[in-house]
Order: sequence, then structure tokens, then C-alpha cells
Amino acid sequence: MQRERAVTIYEKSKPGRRAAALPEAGVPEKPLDELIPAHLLRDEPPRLPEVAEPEIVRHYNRLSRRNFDLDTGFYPLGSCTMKHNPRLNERVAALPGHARLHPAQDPKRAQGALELMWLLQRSLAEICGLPHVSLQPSAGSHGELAGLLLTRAFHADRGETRTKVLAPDTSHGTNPASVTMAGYEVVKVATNERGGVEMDDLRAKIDDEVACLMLTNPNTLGLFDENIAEIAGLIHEVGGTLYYDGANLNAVMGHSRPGDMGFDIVHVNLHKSFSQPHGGGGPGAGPIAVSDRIEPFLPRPQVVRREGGNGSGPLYDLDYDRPKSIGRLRGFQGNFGVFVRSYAYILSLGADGLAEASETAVLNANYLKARMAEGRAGERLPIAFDRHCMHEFVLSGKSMKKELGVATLDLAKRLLDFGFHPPTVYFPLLVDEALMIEPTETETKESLDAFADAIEEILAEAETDPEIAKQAPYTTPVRRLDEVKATRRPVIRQTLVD
Amino acid sequence: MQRERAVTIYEKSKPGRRAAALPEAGVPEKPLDELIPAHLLRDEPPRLPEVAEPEIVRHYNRLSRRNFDLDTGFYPLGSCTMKHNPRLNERVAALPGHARLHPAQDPKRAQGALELMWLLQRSLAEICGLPHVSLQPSAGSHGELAGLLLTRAFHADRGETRTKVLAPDTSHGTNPASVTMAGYEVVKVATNERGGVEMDDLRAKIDDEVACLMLTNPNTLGLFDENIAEIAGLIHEVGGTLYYDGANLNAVMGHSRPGDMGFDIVHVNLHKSFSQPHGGGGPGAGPIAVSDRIEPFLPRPQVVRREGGNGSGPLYDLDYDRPKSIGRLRGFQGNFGVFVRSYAYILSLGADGLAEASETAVLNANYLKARMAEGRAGERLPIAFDRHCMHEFVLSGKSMKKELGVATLDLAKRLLDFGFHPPTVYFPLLVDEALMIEPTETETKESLDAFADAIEEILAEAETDPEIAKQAPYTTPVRRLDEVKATRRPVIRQTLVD
Amino acid sequence: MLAAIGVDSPAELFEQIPEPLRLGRPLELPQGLSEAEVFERLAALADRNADAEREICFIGAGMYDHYVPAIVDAITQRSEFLTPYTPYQPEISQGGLQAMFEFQTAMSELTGLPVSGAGLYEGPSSVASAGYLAIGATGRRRFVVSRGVHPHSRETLTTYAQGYGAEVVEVDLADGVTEAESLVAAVDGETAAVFLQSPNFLGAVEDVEALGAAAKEHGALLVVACDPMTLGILKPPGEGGADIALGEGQPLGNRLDFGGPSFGFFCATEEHIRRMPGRIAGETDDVDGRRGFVLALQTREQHIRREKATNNICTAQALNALAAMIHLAWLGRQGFRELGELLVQRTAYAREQLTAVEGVEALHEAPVVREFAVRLDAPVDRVLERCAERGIAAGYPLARDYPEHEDGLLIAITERRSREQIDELAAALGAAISAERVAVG
Amino acid sequence: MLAAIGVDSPAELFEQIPEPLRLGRPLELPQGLSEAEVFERLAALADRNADAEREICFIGAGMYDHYVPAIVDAITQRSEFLTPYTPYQPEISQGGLQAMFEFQTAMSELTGLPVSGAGLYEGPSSVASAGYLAIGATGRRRFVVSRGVHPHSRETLTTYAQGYGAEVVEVDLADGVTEAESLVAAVDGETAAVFLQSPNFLGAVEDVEALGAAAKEHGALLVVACDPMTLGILKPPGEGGADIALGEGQPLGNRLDFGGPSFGFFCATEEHIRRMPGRIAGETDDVDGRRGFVLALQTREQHIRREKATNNICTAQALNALAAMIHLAWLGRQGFRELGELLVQRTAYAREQLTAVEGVEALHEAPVVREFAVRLDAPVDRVLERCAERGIAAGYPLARDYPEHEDGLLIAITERRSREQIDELAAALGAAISAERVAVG
Ligand SMILES: Cc1ncc(COP(=O)(O)O)c(C=O)c1O
Ligand SMILES: Cc1ncc(COP(=O)(O)O)c(C=O)c1O
Repeated sequence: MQRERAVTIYEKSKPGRRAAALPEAGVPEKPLDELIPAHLLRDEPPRLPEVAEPEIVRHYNRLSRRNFDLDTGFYPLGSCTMKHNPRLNERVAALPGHARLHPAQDPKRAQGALELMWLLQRSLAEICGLPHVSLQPSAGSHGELAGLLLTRAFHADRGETRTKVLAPDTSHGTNPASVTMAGYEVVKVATNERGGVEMDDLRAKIDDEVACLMLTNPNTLGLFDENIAEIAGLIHEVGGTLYYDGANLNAVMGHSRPGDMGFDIVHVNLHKSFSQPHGGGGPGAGPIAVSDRIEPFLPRPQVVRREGGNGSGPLYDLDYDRPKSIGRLRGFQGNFGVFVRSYAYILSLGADGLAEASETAVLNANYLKARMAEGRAGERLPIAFDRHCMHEFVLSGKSMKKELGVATLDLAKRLLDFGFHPPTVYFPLLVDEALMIEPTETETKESLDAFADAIEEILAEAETDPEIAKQAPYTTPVRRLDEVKATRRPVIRQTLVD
Repeated sequence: MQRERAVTIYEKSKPGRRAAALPEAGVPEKPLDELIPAHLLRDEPPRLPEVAEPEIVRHYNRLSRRNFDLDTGFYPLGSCTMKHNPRLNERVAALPGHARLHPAQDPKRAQGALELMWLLQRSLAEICGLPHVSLQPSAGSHGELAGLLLTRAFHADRGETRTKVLAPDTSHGTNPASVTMAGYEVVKVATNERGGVEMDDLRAKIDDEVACLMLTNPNTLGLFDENIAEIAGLIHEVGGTLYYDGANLNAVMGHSRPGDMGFDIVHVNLHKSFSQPHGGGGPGAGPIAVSDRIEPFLPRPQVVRREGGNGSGPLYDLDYDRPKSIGRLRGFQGNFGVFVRSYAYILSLGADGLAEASETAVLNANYLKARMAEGRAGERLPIAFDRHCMHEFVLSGKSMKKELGVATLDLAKRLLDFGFHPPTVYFPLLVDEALMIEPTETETKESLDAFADAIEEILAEAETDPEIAKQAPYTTPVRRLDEVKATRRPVIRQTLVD
Repeated sequence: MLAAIGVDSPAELFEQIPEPLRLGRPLELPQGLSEAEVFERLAALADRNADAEREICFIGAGMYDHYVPAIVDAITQRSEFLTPYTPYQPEISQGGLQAMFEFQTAMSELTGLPVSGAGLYEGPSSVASAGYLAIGATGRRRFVVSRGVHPHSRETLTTYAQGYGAEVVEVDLADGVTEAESLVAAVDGETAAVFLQSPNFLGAVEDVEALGAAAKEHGALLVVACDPMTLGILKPPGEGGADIALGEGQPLGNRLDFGGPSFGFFCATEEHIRRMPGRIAGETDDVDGRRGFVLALQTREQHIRREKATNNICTAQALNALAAMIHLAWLGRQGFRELGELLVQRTAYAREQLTAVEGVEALHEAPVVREFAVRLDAPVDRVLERCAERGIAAGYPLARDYPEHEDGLLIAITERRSREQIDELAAALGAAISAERVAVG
Repeated sequence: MLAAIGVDSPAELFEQIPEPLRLGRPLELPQGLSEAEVFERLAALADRNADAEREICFIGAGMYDHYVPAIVDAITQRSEFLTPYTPYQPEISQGGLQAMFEFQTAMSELTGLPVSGAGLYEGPSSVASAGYLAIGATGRRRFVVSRGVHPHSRETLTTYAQGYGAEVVEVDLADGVTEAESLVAAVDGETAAVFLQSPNFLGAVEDVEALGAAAKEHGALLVVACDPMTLGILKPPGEGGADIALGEGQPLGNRLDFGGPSFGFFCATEEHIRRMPGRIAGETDDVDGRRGFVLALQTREQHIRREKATNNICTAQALNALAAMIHLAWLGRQGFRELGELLVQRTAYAREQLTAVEGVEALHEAPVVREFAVRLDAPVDRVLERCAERGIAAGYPLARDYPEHEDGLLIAITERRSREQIDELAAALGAAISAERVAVG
């Protein structure tokens, strides 16, 4: 990768340069302060960079080469489902009928867009096994918040107010964060030796103050919780709702459905299971699917299909008339561009293709898991819970750290020199020095083998000289960065002088 | 840049893998050999690679990083006008109305495309100062061939057959190559001490066997030939035609016109002066502009505008009825996609913008020339002909080679380590160890200075240790390659076994 | 591979799912299609939308039909920006991190506030996040919100408030702008934050500084939502005393996309830096002293602080923020200012022409930048219908969001709306209104 | 900068142009426009073309409306492939050079000939270049050309022949294919090359091997033009005895673009490797023994050999050849074959349906792959007009190129032409023909 010293676009700025040519106003002009009172006007234009187009293109081209990306190599970032992003999806999302459609366009003149949203809702409902879908949430954690607000509204509607939300100690950080934002208190539930929910602990913590249990299944250990039916029963008994964090849906598409497991509310990360490119940290989308009893509270507006009377075709519309709705979670109708990509993805794979995708994802994970049980990895990086995994698995770097002094972080950094994106590290929290590995279905056996070989090589190297890993990386645009400084004395914008 | 070992897509192939999903035939099918006799059928499908889409994308992404490109850095490749390629042009060329228009569509239903071609013809005619344009030639050398065939037809029409074509010793290789292909014999004309045509030598070689004189003006030394009017006179006196190699048009747009200089035929490299991206070696286009006396012989079909009778607007059409035409030079109407980009470019810059572009191109060249006259460059790399240049200039590495043992090639290779594309080297032939430098108008003063500084640094380095340059490059995906072997024992395709 | 795993079939791996919970049938979805077929299918759907390429679009209401320069697509479509995830491994994510840093600098310049995040989901949810921050900062649970704030923002704030628990009090508008007295009356010592928008939903430029005084007085935060495209012209909220300036980022480099994905920007005073929601990139050095960028202040975030996080946001809208940065660099300091002036002049012209039309009058006289409201002397929906028949999306009807403005129409201008198109709109409105009058009378 | 140069104004630099030759006035062209305006201008022009997205396109005649997979654009639009020039500096051009090498391998596989160039301008000019090669190889100056060869190729060959000096003799078709006897009669000891095309312009598959015998006998080169999309099905020309196989590359990964840019492919036997036109990439090693690629055999080319070059081509169509390579990799060995089968089956169906229509009959019965010719019992231009009114571009009229087939129509099929569309065409043709008959009688 590109190793030259970082220079910002502001540092390339030269007064008077520019890229944009703008149209003439072409209308009779008036002095600005006749149109807007002077005291409301800005004195100096913001100090944006002054750079001509060729330099802008070069700047961001060079910057791009300082990124590692999925189209360059293996990206087994656990829990993030870094699967291939078909370029077809970008092409269809860019069609003017999608890209230049105004969100406030009269529904009568946006029938294609509304039908697409409706079709996506139906598809997700079938995949999740829950009848009703809202596409509004902008990402997974937004879906979590929505789910908790729905739970609150559901209980309020029955005159109840509850205070607690249960979540396993393996849960993702967004779960507890969403719980607090939704005004609940988190109660942590322990994990048993099989990697599932510790039932006794769960029973002990269940009471009628429990509004909801948030679960990921397969969970963040990549393991399917066999007790899910019983768990659902217990929660429903006390009148709580069961929330399914759908980040791991890629493991079970077409094989098992949250709705059938007893979940009331599910969020789906379209940027994970449904191939929306991750964009360096978004955009994504986190549609939610819910059961009948939750439906009345869904966000407003809802995309509906009205059967057309007297022979005329159906009409797709936005339904605002939802008295029990929790209301809006955002502006307009959601991340439509993401919906287009994900619907194109569903059309491309189809029923069998989706099931096959999950099957291959699970197969790849178990194969890599098997490879990691061999040789040095098997010895130094034991699997946290040794059973067949689903789409991902978690190793522990505890003994590696103790015996070689090489921490999981060091291993991760050394992997960079081998041209791999490291797995998710230090999550889930209950596994010491965790390495969470999700290969996805779009990787070849060769890339899985190459990754396993790299780990073996790094461990061998570490046995002779642990410093190699501890000082890594060496070949990246920059080497290990001082993150503490960035938090202690944060420099979060460029200082500009003029 | 990406330094890993080269692996071809065939070497990544695994039987049974694929990217494409194809539609079902959806029609009643018959056995193939009932439709086509068995002896005309192929036994084994061609051994194309078998690779899934993610691997294809990764393969070509990684390959792309083994290229240096204009959007990464300075590319002063003399005579090639490596100016910025506005992305707008790619956007408009991709509009379905352009990209999916069939070339055999009825002109009545391709009026937009024909009007665009007509407008581009008019624009080029104005820029070249010659009234008639054919867009058919696919590149500059194709335009040269066209020009020579036009000359032949022009003379034949007057019952003459001529055998010789004059070209200066500074001319580009395509000139003599085109002459031979057009069935003429090349006669080389010497260059005078000002870098122009040696008039006495020219006079000595002019006779009524001369069909044409091919000239580049400014020529490949970047110098404008002040005697052009006299030269034109001499050629016309003996009834020859004057051909303008338009590769250097970027120097004079809006400042001086070939037609006004007395040229009969001009080719324009749309991929040079008119910003069509070079694509790693094309596509381009080489439209020709000609005078009235040449017009009857232009290639067929010609785009024409017919004024619409009784109030209806004009109709654009393809005119095949051209009895004296030399005929077709290629299929259909030419590289239309290139026409769209170049017309967009002309619209963007407009009359003043084009003149300004040439002015800046000349200014940048002279500034860099001045920088190269300083310090070590001034001493080791003297300018071949010391006058103000136009859009490019030529230095000689002769003394550098003699005194330091560092050849122009070595300097070029060392520049690669500094992140610059080298100038054109060893051309024009009459300058020893030539370095032909064309910065273009889209470069900033900073990049010109950085280039000059790099040359200075390389020369300083060479004075202490010439080996550094002679062994360069060091940082590129591969180092110096054995080109002799590639010609002696050419391996020009992958050997496949199955 | 099966052998290495030690199973005979992939199906075995799914046996960890209790039999009754296995689907045991194919999903009820169509079978997969070829790329060409999927393209045709989606193109057919897209074809049934009247997008801004087919209609002359005067609808705004928070999202605008600006021209997105070609380099924005060219760069954001590069796989190096398109396909990676959040830069958890900074050593191989310098491109994305530096772009965030450049973006933060730009938004800080636009808003006149020193602290900017790397971007949130979009506008209205950013407003709700400001509410969450205000509660944390003040310990109070009461929001005073001008009805000039985008209706979607107000509704989203109310939705969130049900969760983290806060009261939302609205303040009316008069002559298009926030009623100063009512605002003063509404703000008290329990008020966590005062929410204004300028230009407000009716296009009117608010006197943020004057209105904000009430907040200052009671120690409430002043939260100002704004349209970034107006910040080349209007006094930056930071100079007007805003503690937080935020808004919908779509006008910067993002296409309409029927409402998303875009991004929300969120800027604040130094004081709130450790309460900021979402990612923030920061500059630092590597072990060799080489300049680099990382995710700064991660201790605010959910993956570290979990239930104590300042916000629950994880995946945000990084690519959309990058698009904005490229657009801003393309406009440049002068171009950004000029574009603002172009909007002011064309909008003034449009306002003049339209209010000169028989049956159209100004809904308010307040100063505007790029959007304004009018009253129609005919049923708005019928008029819109007639304009649509002429290929014009005439504007955004105010009835749903402002029952008191049943006859109101909101009209937006961008650099893509030429004088000719504005004149066409005037003609279309005139014709539609008189036709409707004939129809009724 | 002026100071460094030592002039007071840029104008001074232009004084080397004699005053009378300076233009001294602005060009008579409009002034520059903003990006948004240029976009609108060109979009308006594009809007006046009936492209294959608006009409159902059954026109072929050498260029076909295939689906170009999205990854082709995604990759070819990367600046690293889009913006560099010819790889004169191989050390920083390995990407482009390796892609050429992969392309050459693919085309060699398709044609069954060992030597492939990196690509020429397009189809017909490649045919003319083959003529130039044949003269060099044989020292003879007479071409025998089947009238099944694309009319544009024949005309281009004739144009070039005026230059390098050669006689062009055409051989007629019978029942859609080249008349064997006339061909035999036409070939003699002075013949430099025999030119065939299969499938020929009327869509008919020629028996290249049988026809080629005449060439072999007299030591003339056998040059076969072919449609690359048919080479998953048809016996490769190399196996049929071709010395040179070439053709229009557009069907592989290149859009229609109203006729260009596309590329021409050009393959030959080992014997002609040093007479090949244009660039050829070759594999070699660097000084460290690392594998690499360079432009091989440059001693053939104009920049080295000048007037003795094997061809004058310089800038070719590298990016288009790359697009073809990506498309071929995307199809893959099996997909390429399957696509060929799909074309054969749909074409057979279309031929059956259409010739069953009243007033439509087969123009020939020869086997076809993806295109076929019919006769209409009504004026072809009027019928096409009527079909166009129904949004169908029904085909290519043969009248201009084959006066003897005034009533002929050439119909092409791609994977984008569904059964439904074929049935629609049948209906449209039927209706148009009967309407025309009524009209006349
Ligand atoms: C298990 C899990 N839950 C929730 C989330 C949050 O989803 P998002 O990032 O889309 O908000 C993630 C994503 O990182 C996750 O991995
Ligand atoms: C001076 C000159 N003449 C002619 C040509 C040939 O043009 P093209 O490469 O477009 O055939 C070139 C391009 O390299 C050139 O530089």
C-alpha cells in the first residue's frame, strides 16, 4: 500500500484554485443584504480547500490506496459478514428512477419505488418468519432501539411499565447501549459451558419487570442456542418480548427462522446478510420484522399495498394513519438506495441461493475452524467452545499471550503484513483475548487455507522471536498508532489559518 | 505499488467455478447437431478461466494497482498530451441513449447521436480552420492513412499518380508507416538549426512526384516552424497536398489554425487534445478536417444536416451517395463513445477555455523548461534547440551519458522510484538520448517543481554513484525487464493443460 | 472440506438447530435470476417512478435535487472506499480515516463550531441524538422545539423521547418565523435544550442569536438544525451561539435516492466533545513518528462503554460523508459561496414571479435562501395534479404537517432549476389555479 | 512562473507563430458551460435516440445488444486502467500488460490459433490489415473475398487496397453460403488471400474447412472473420485451416455505443508472428528473476521500424480488449459455452416462429447460430417503420448491401431477447405486413 506521508486536502489548497464551474444565475440580481438582513449573513466563506479537479481526484485516489478493502483480500471480520458486494447492485441503485427520485414525491408517481419496498418487506418477512416489516431503521442499532420502543409501546398499551431488559454477556455493545437509550436497565445473563444462555441464571433473573430479552442466535460465539424454545417460553410467560439481533442471520437464511424460534422482533442488517457494501462504516439499513401483536406499534409511515378496485392494478402507498405507532425513527422512508441493492441481491440468489449461501457460510466457517485446530494454532489458539459452529467461531489468544507474550492484538497487527484483514478482536468479552472469525460464503478454500497458513507462520515466528509480532505491522502505510494520545489530547480537525 | 508475484487469472482457475448466471433459454430446445451439422461444431469449449466473481474482481483490482496512472501522478509523456480526463465525460458517454444505441439504427431514430456528431464536426472544423470533417478514423495513424488515401484519390481524379511523400526526420513513426501502407515512398527532410524544416533540403527534394508533405506543427521538438507559409507555398506549387499531424494541436487551439497555415488535411487525436482517456493504449479517435478540394473524396458515409422543409426542423442523416469517396475506413460511423466525451469537453471549456488550455499548456512547458535549465539539469541535460517552446520541449541526455555513464533510459527508470511517469524517451530520433517533456495545462506549478527537483536529485545522486540510476527502478512491482528475451523467444500466451 | 471438518454433509452442521426449528422447506421466494434479468426487473420498477430527470422537481422539504459532480461517483465507487467496514484497524484504513478528518474539518468550518463527528444516520435522528446529549449534559428532561423545525425531526425527537424519557414542548410560528415571546415563555430552568431550525421548514431564515438568548438565560443547550448548502451565505450557527449545530447532509454530494442513504452532520462546542454521538477521527502519530489517523475518543462508544455509551450508533454513513467531502472540495471555498448566492438570487426571482401569479400569494415575507412558501387560492392537491400532468413537481404541500396551512405550498430551488423552468412553473401554476376556479365556480 | 521564463505575458510565448498565422479572434464556439449544464445538454441529445433500452432491438449486422456485466464497468472505470497510455514503461504498467497477455490467451483459445495480438481498432479495418499482412507474406496482390464477408469489411478492404495496391475479387453466395465452385474458380496462383466469414453476414455458418481447400491448394492465406460469441459452439477457425482468424470484438464486454469504441481481434499461425499488426504483450523476467510482462516483438512496430513496420497502428483499443477479457472471465469456460447454446436455441425458435408468419419466409436454409435472414412480402422499410411504432427495431434491411435481396431482413438474437419479445416481433411483423398489403391492394 501507499506509504508516503499523509497530506490533507487543506494542505494542498492554494487561494484562487477551484474545480467547480457553476451556471450563471441568469436572473436579475439584487444586492445580498437587500434580500437577507446583514446581521444574518456570513462575513467570510468557510475555509474549504481550494484545489482544481485533477488534484482532488489524485488526492482521493491516493487516499483510497491507503485502505485495505474486501475487493483486495480476505476480510474475516467476525460478526460483520464481509461478503462479496455484487456490482450489479450498484448499477441498479444508480438508475435515475431510483437515484433521482425525491422522497416527497406523490406516491402515485413513485409506484415503482413503493412496490420495491413492499416486495422487500415481503421477502424479509418470509426469511424471518414474522409477518410484518418496517424498513425505516437506518442500521442494526437503530433497529434495536426501534424494537425496544416497540416493546415499551406494547406494554404501555396494556397499561404496563417495565424496567428491565435481559441480555447475555456475549451480546454486542449496541444491545446494552440501545437498552439505556430506550430508558431501560440492562440485566446481564451468564453463558453456559456450551456457549448458550445459562438457564438457571436466566430463570433467576426473570420476573415481571422484564420487558424484553435481546438475543443473537447463532450468538456472537457463532453457536446456535439449543434452548431457544424453552427460553422463549420463559420470557413469554412473564409477558416480555423476545428480540432477535439479526446480525448473524447469514448463518440461517432458509434453514431456520427467528419467528419460528419464538422471537417477536427481529432486526436485519442489510449491509451484512444482504450484501450492501459497508462503505467504510455505512451506509447500511436495519429493517425490523415483527409478530402480529407488535404490528400496531410499528413506525410511521408504513408501506402498504392497496388492492385496486374494479380491475385496476394494486396501488402502493404510505400509510400514516397508525394511531398506536411509536412514530418516526428518521426522515422520509429509510435508506432506499440500500433497499434497492438488497432486493437485487435477493432476486439474484432466490430461495435456494439464499439457503445455499448460509450453508456455504457455515461450511467455510467449520472448515477454517478445523484448519485452526491443527498445528500451532490448535495449540496456541484454542477454540472457546468446541462444537460445530455456525457461520463464525471464536478462538482465545489467552495461552498465546501467557506463553509467548504475544497478545491477540499483536497477532492481528502481524496479519496486516500478510495481507489479511484481522478477525474481530477482544469481542465477545467473555472470551479472553478473543479472535472472532467469520469467513463468509464468498471466500474460496484457497483463501481460507492461505489465512490458516499465515496464522501458523506467525505463531512459528513468534515462538522464535515474539518481538516480530509485538512490533508489527511493518508494511502498512503507517505502523502502530498512538490511540491513547488521540483520546487524551484529541486533534479532530485541521487548524486553518488565513 | 503492489509487489506480489504475478499470477494470471488462468492460474486461479478451478474446474466448475463460475461467475455468470445466465437466463434460461425458455424455448423448446433441440439437440445441437440437429440445428448445426456436427462437423461444424466445436468439441471442447475454449479453456477460459473458471473463477467466481469475487476472485475476478480481486484479480483485476490487484492488477490495476500494478499500473501507474494519470490520476495518481505527473505523466509528462511527450507528444501524448496526458491531460486530466474529466469524469463528467464518462458519465455522459454511459447514458443509455448513447451507450445502448445500435449503430445500424435508422437515422430517423438516432437524431441525437447524428446531431452530436455533426456538432463535433463543426467544432473541429472551426478549431482546425478547415471546412469539412470526417469522424471515421479510429486514431491518429488511421487518420494519416486516410489523409494519404485522400491525397491519392485527389491526384487520381486529376489523372495524376505520384510516388513520394515528404516527412521531416523528426516525424513520428506512424507517419512513415502510414506512407508505406498507402503505397507511397517516404523521403526524409532534414531539420535546420532552429528545429524547423531545412528549407534547402526541402527545395532539393520537391518535384512533381511529391504527393504530399506530412508535418507536425509545432513539431515533435515542441517548436513552431516559422517557415510554414513558405513551405506550404512550395508544396502547393508542385500540386502536392500538405498534411498536418494534429498530435500537437494542444499547443495552438484558439491561437493558430492548420487551415490558415495552408494545410489541406489535418488529423485530430481526440484522446490527446480533447481529453478522451488513454485507456492503457486506446480507445481514441482521429477525425480528419480537410479543405474544399479534398472534400469530395472523404470517407463514406458522411454525417450531414439536411434543412427541414416547410417549418420542420433540420434532419441529420448519413450520406452514402459520395461517388468520389475513398470509401470506408472501418465499420459503421466511428468511435462514437469518444465523440461524446470530446464534445462534452469542448462544451465544458468553450471558445475561451480551449484557448486558455493551450496557453497554459505552453506556459507550463516553458516554465518547466526554465526549471530544467537550472542547476544540474541545465548542465547535464541541455535543451536540444534553445528557444521558447510551445507545449513541450526536448532535452538531450548525451552529455549525461558520456560524463556519468547514465543513459536517458536510466534516468527514466530512476524517475519511477520517485513516483513520476518518465517523459517520452529516444524520440525524436534526431536528438541524441532524447527526453521529450510535455507537462500539459492540467498540472500545477507544484507538480512541475517536484518533477524538476526529482531530476536534480537523481543527477546529484548519479554524480556520486551512477549505479543507483543504472540499476533502477527498485520500488516498482517488477524491476527492469528482459525485453530482448521477450522478442527472441516470445511467450505471448499462457500454456494451458487439461 | 467436509472430510477436514469430519462430517458427511453440510446438513450435519445444521443439526445443532433443534429439528422442530429447522425450516424444512424452501423459502417461499422466487428462484434466482441471471444478472441481466435482475437488471431488467429493477429497471422496469425504476421506470415507474417520476424522478427528477423526468419531472422538473421543485420539491425540497429537506432534500434537494442538486447536481452531484461526476468525480463524487468516480471516487466513492472505488472499492477501497466502497467495500471496507469501520476502520477498527487504523494501519490499513488511513484513507477512510483521513477522509473523516477532512470531513470533520469542513463541517466545523461550515457550522462555526470546533467539534464535528464523522457523521450520523441522517437529519431527524441526529436531532433526537442531540436530545439525548442534552439530557446527559444538563440532567434535565424538557425540550422546547420551534415548529419551524422539520416535522420529521420533531416527530423523531418525540419518538426517542418516549424512550429516554423527556417532555417535548412546541413553540408556534408567526409570519413564518418562531414566535419570540412564546419561545421565551416556554423556556425555563427545567429545559434541557431549545431546538431551532434555520432556514426553518417554511424556508425562513431565523434570527438564531436573538431567539437563542432564552436558552442561554436558563442554561439550556441551543440546538440549531441547518441546511448545509445555506452556510456559505448565512451566519454560522456557532457564531449565533449554538451549542450544537446539526442537520441533514444530503444536499452535499448525495443523490435523492428517495430519501436515503444520506448522512447527518453533528457539530458542537468543545464542552461536549466527550458526549458526542458516533465516530470521530483524530490525528496522531505511529511508533515511527509518522502522521496518522485513528478513531478518537472511542471510550464514548457502545463497543467500549456498552450501556454507558453516549449513543448506540455503530454502522453510520461513512461513504455518504465522503461524498459530501468530495463535493465540498469540488465546490471549493469560492464555489461554495457562489452556489449559495446563486440559490438566493434564483429563489428571490422565483418568489417574485410566483407571487405575481393570479391566485398565488406569499405565505410569509421572511427572508429566504433557497426555499419559500406560498398560498394557493385553489385546492393544493388538484393544482399539483395539474402541474404533474405538465411534467412539473411543483412543490411540497404543507397541509399534512401544518393543518393551519392547508393552502400552503413549499417550493425549493437548486442550481438545476433554471430561470426557464421557474417561468414554466409560474405558467403551470397560473393555468392550474384558474382551471380549478373554473371547475368549482 | 512568467518571471522564471523571462516573459511578461503568455502571449509573448506565442510570438514564435508568425503574426499572420495567429488567429487573433476568439474561436466561433459557444462559451464554456458548467458541469451540470453540459450534462443536461448531452442528456437531451441522448434522449433523442431510440436505444436498446427503449426499443426491443433485433438489429445485429456485426454488433449485438448483449448484457455487459456490471463488473466490466466497475473494473474498466478504475483510473489505473482508464487513464494511463500504452505501456512503454513496463515496470509501472504490469497491470495493463498482464491483462493483454490474458486477453491474447483467451482469443487464442477461442480461435484455435496460437498467436494473438493485443487488439486492433475494430472488425473491418482488421480485415484490411490482414490483407496487408497477406501481401507481405505472399508477395501477391490479389484478394478473393466471399460476399458473405461483412459489407463494411469488404468496402474497407477495398479502400485500403487502393493504397497498398491490390485487386479485390468477390465471390457470390448461393442459398446463403459462399458458392464453392465460383470460389475455386476465382482462386489462383496470384491470390494472396481468401477471405471468408462464418457465420457470414446473412447469419449462415460456412464450411470453412471445405471452402478453404482452394486457398491451401494455391498457397494463398485463408483469412476467416468470425463472431467471437459463436466460438463456444462452432469449430474454431484454427481447426478449420485458417491462417488468420479475426473479427469485431464488440460482442465481448463492449456496449453498442452507436458503433464504437470496440476492438478488433487478430489471431494467426506461428508462421506469421513477426508480421502481426499492433501491440503484443509477452512474458519475461526482471533482473531479479521476477515474472513480468512487456510489449514483445516491438521490432514490428512503427515507433521502431517506421516505414518498414508491419502496420501503422499505434493507439489501439486496449481498454475495450480489457472489457472483453473481464466479460470472458465472468462467463467462464462453461458459461461461454452455455451462452452459445442459448443463442442457438433462441435463434432456432425465432426462425421457426417468424417464418411461420404469413408473408415472411426464410431467405436461406443454412444453419445459423444467432442471426438469420428472411424475405418479407411487403416493402421492408415500411414494415420496419410500423414495427418501430410498436417499439421494436425489427432488424437490419439487406437492400443497400445486397441489391438482390431488396426484400431481405436480417434478424439478430441475444440473451437479452426473451421468448416473449420474439413472439412480440412475430406479431408485429405479421400485423405490419398484412397492413401493408391492404395499403397497396
Ligand atoms: C452482533 C451485532 N449486533 C448489532 C450490531 C449493530 O449493527 P449496526 O452496526 O448495523 O448498527 C452489530 C454490527 O456490528 C453486530 O455485529
Ligand atoms: C506526433 C504523433 N503523430 C502521430 C501519432 C499517432 O496517433 P495515434 O496513436 O492516435 O495513432 C502520435 C501518437 O502517439 C504522435 O505523438
